[in-house]
Parts: sequence; C-alpha cells; structure tokens
Amino acid sequence: MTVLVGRRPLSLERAYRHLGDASSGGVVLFVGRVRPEDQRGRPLVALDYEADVRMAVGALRRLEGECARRFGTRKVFVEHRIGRLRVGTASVIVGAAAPHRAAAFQAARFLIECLKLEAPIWKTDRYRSNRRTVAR
Amino acid sequence: MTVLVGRRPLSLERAYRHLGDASSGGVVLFVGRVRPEDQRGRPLVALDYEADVRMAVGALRRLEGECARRFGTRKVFVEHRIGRLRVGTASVIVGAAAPHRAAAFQAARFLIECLKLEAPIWKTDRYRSNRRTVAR
Amino acid sequence: MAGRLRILLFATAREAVGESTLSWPLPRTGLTARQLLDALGKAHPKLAPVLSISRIARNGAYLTLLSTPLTSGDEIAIHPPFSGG
Amino acid sequence: MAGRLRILLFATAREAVGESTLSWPLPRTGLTARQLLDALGKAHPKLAPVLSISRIARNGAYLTLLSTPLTSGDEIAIHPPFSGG
Repeated sequence: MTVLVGRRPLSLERAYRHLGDASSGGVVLFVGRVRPEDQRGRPLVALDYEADVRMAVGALRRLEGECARRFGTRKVFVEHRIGRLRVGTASVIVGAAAPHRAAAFQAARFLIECLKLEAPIWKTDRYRSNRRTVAR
Repeated sequence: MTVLVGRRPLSLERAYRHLGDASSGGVVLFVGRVRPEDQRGRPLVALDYEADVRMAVGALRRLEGECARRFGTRKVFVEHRIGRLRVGTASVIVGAAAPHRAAAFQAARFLIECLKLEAPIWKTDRYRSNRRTVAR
Repeated sequence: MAGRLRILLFATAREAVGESTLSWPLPRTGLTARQLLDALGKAHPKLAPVLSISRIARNGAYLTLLSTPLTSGDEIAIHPPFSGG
Repeated sequence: MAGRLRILLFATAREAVGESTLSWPLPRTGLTARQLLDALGKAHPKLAPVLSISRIARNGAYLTLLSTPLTSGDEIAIHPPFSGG
C-alpha cells in the first residue's frame, strides 16, 4: 500500500513500481487530469488543489484493506498532487494489482470513486482573471 | 489510435503520451504481466508470445472505432509485446482516454477483453525444461 | 478550562475567512463544538453557510456529536464538501 | 491453375508441423480451402486436430466459406485459438 499526497509531479512509472508484484497478472492505473473547462463549460487556466493532508492520507489508507477484502488486490497505490495544476496536468493516479484483471479493474475504479467521496481534498477553479471554488 | 505489436519492451510513459489530449479528464491503463504459474499452478519460467502481426494490428485497429462509438473515447492505445517474456514482464498495455472516467474504465476493459478474443496472438508456456502451448 | 483552539480552514471555508488557520479562545466555562461553530459563524458571516454543509474534525477524527466539549490545544478542521480527484 | 500457396503456421499448428511456413503445390485442377486442409492434415497427422479448431485466413482475411477456391500465390494462415494478453 502506498498513499502519497504532495506537490511533486506524478509519475506513472513510480506508480507501477509500487504495484510491482510478479504474482499479479493484471495492473490497472487511472490518471485524472485537469480538464480545460469547468462544470459549466467555461475555460479554465488551472485548478488549485489543497488537502487536509493528514486526514486525506488516513482516509486513503483505510481503502487499502477494503480493496484487499473486496477484490483480493495484492497492492494498491494512490497519489494525489496538490498545488496549482495547469490544464492537462495529472492531479491523481490510483492503481491496483491483482492476480486477475477483473479484480484490478474493479479495485482501481473503487479507489478513485472512494477518493472523491472520502478524502478531504479540494479544488478551486482558476480562470484568466477571477476565481471560484467548486464542490463536486 | 495507436496499435503496436512488436518486440521492444513496453513503456507506460509511451502509452500515456499517445493518450495525451488535454480535453480527456480520465485515462485508464491496463498492464498485463507474465504470471509465475501456468493455469494448473505449475511454475513457469517465461511465456513465448507470437502473433500474426498484420492481422493482429488489423483486428486491434477495428476496436478503435468501436470504442469511440460505444464509450465516446477520444484516444485509445494498444501495444502487445511478442518474443520470450520472463515472469513479471509486461506483455500488453491497453489504454483509453475519455472526458469522464466511467467511459475510460469501460473502454480499457473492452479493449483487453476484445484483444484476447479477437487478436491472433498466442502464448506458449516455458518451463524449466519442457514446453506446452496454451489456448486461453 | 480556558486556553486556545487551533482552527484549520480549507477551500471555501478558508476563502470565506481569508485565513487558513485561526487561533480561537476557549472560555473558562468551556465550549462545545456546536457553540464554537455558532461563534465562528457570528464572527465571520460569510463562513456561516459553509459551516452548515461542512464536516468538523477534532485532532484528525470527525466529530459525530457536536455536543462534544472541546479542550485547550484541540485542532479543529473545517472540511467543506470534498472535490478532489 | 497450378502454382504454389504459402502456408503460415502459428502456435500449436507450427509446433505440430515443426515449421512456421510451408510452400504448398497448387494442382492444375485447383484446390478449395477445405481440400487444402484435408491434404495438410494427411501430410502432417499431428496438425489435423489443430486444424479442426483453427480459423483459416487467406491474404489477411478470414475465410468463412471453406469451399473458396484458392489461387496461386495465396497466403493461407492457420490460426489456432488465440491466447494473447
């Protein structure tokens, strides 16, 4: 289990290394990126992400055991980046490794859905001139 | 759309670059790896992969349009490695980028399931001393 | 009792107050979480509607009972609805 | 007619024959895909059971009718059940 919340750029190779386990035939990775528009279709420049880091890490760590119990995952990985992220930049990577692919797909989907519901992380839309915080 | 069948080592970063499209908020990647045991639980040393490359590429290219129609994907990526791959080595990467994550997950799953059903690619189990071809 | 609380404000709560942390006095008579939220909402009117939809954590754990009495040195986090991912 | 066909053998088909390609004579009287498969199975008895579960392609496209007459220079691929991924 690896859970990271911080400012450094995300790396798929790093995520994959953390999921390394020769007995897992399937690895699924999800990358979330900053989209070019807000929810009302207005053009964005960036999103500012912030987190209650201690509580976010705690919430995400609890998902590990849940994934192992529900899906039989061998390893899971969650990294969320915070700070100002420009359009197209990866904000989150979640991944799961399991002996079979169905479990890896289900676990990765579960991780990103639960992250959005349970991790105290927030984005604030940044436009060319003004600002607004969005709860999704 | 990118479809590759060849001998060079797979790269997640390369796959991700091919899926680059700032308007796609979600990217899902699946990596299949050589498992340490065959289907009967006997220890493997490697798998030898071979393909009818021309027909495999044709079959995989047809999946692109199907993914766009079914799931609204913006980009998809499929690369299958052939040759002798030792246990733990990645044999296949599929990926899909879509505006929303549900579609990206569905498309990536669809790609790997269809690849297994429709692409003329084969693996042969390699043990410490003997050999056997497995159809799965 | 007496002493101080540390308040951590995130996202819309931070924007409503203009600060990411506040140091808040704890009166001798004590204070429950509910009383703290009422006082914060009065001191920062723009914060009141955010508080009404936020989860409140004390020292890293969510409070389920706002009648919980607070203790000097407690760290209280105001978590508006999450929007990570 | 006459001429030759090129046969591509994969996986268990290749192992049954011991070669990955064969050059096969096309008689003056012609040959359908079905007749080719029968001849191949007779020449290579270990190949016969593989042929019975394989898909047959001609010049990159699967044959749905084994009654299709073959032409000199055709490339015939024998595809046992796939096992990629």
